Amino acid sequence: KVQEEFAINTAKTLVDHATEQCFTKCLKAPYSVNSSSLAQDNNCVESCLAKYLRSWNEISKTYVGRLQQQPPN
Amino acid sequence: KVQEEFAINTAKTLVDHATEQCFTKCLKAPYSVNSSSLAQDNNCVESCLAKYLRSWNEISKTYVGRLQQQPPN
Amino acid sequence: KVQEEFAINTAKTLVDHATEQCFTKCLKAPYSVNSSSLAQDNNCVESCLAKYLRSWNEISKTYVGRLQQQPPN
Amino acid sequence: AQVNNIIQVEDQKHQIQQEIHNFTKLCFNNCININSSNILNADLTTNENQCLTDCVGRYLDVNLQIVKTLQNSK
Amino acid sequence: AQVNNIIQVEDQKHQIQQEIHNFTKLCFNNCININSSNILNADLTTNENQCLTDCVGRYLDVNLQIVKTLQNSK
Amino acid sequence: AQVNNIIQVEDQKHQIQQEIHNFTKLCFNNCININSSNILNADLTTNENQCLTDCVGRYLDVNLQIVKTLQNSK
Repeated sequence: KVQEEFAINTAKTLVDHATEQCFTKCLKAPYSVNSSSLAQDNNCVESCLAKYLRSWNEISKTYVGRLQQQPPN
Repeated sequence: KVQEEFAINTAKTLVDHATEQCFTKCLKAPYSVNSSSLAQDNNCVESCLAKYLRSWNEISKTYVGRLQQQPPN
Repeated sequence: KVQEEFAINTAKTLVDHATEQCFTKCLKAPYSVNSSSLAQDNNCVESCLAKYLRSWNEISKTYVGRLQQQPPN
Repeated sequence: AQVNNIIQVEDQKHQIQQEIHNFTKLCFNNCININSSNILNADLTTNENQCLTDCVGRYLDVNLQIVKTLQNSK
Repeated sequence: AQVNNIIQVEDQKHQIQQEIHNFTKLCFNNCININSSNILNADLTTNENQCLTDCVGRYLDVNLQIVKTLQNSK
Repeated sequence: AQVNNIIQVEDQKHQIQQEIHNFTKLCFNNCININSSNILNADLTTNENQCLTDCVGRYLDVNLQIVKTLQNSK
């Protein structure tokens, strides 16, 4: 049960951070909804999310690898 | 008692965020105190706070309205 | 024991904040490791840390002095 | 049991309030123009108001898009 | 009772320390100039020192102004 | 006792995950270029990948340098 909660928390944090980053990087004020660029914004979010997930994986590997070489004090 | 604490927390967070935003938007380094612009800074903070409170109200309405249409999963 | 934990927490937060500030101020993307500027980066971090600690002391004095004049409500 | 109910409702209210605080920080920062020329003007302009509403709406859209993409990719 | 007292005092000290950490982050960021030309210079200049003090002082002023305005508007 | 062990291991795993989240935020922000010209491109370039790895590595180096300096100054 602890592990389940743990996985849910990780997924939730990942969604929150990706939303924050991709909103900031893809959309600009005044955020008008009827914009003709709606499809483009959605594509940008899609691509941003994919890159965010790959970054998360890459960084996990790097960080865990480093922890194995040299444990935290 | 839970509700009281809740209202106090909301007010406290509102004050903290408004202070942070309005300090950053109205004052610039080196923050000299004897500046002739002191009155102007205070007016800016006053106006910033008023706009912050109105923004908070506007966003509450929008967000709560949206939650009613489409509850969070 | 409460006081020990307190001192450890203060030191830990100080290290975390100084790392964050000095990384951001001294290093720039793409963060290449074999850069000839490695020694310069390390000196910058050293100087940044020294200034960060002095700033922390200065601000402690100012803040505590102000709290003694005018206690928080 | 009733006490638990009250706590649960308050907890949900707390989360919603927290979201409102976060949105206000983000959208105020991006939509509201504070400078020396508009000081003493405490009202929001029509554009500022619209920007705040759209900021919240599109943030929630991006959030939903991301949740759906992740659910479909499983 | 004495244990509670110690915990309460430590709690207040914790909050003050937290504020000092927050002020240091904000004011260091806005007042201290770190760049390649001043590396190895570990001292704060007179201007940097004054800026830090004023940064904290005026932040607390803004905070107080906001609290007072809200209390008067009730 | 076993329950305590599981909780402790999960707690350490939680801290590591938290660090990974923090690094991803920082390094994604500084290394990854998102703009209209590269949309629909979901892969990381070689340069982006290298930048992410170096970003984490050098952040940990700076952290270690700071810890060592503080320990020596005691």
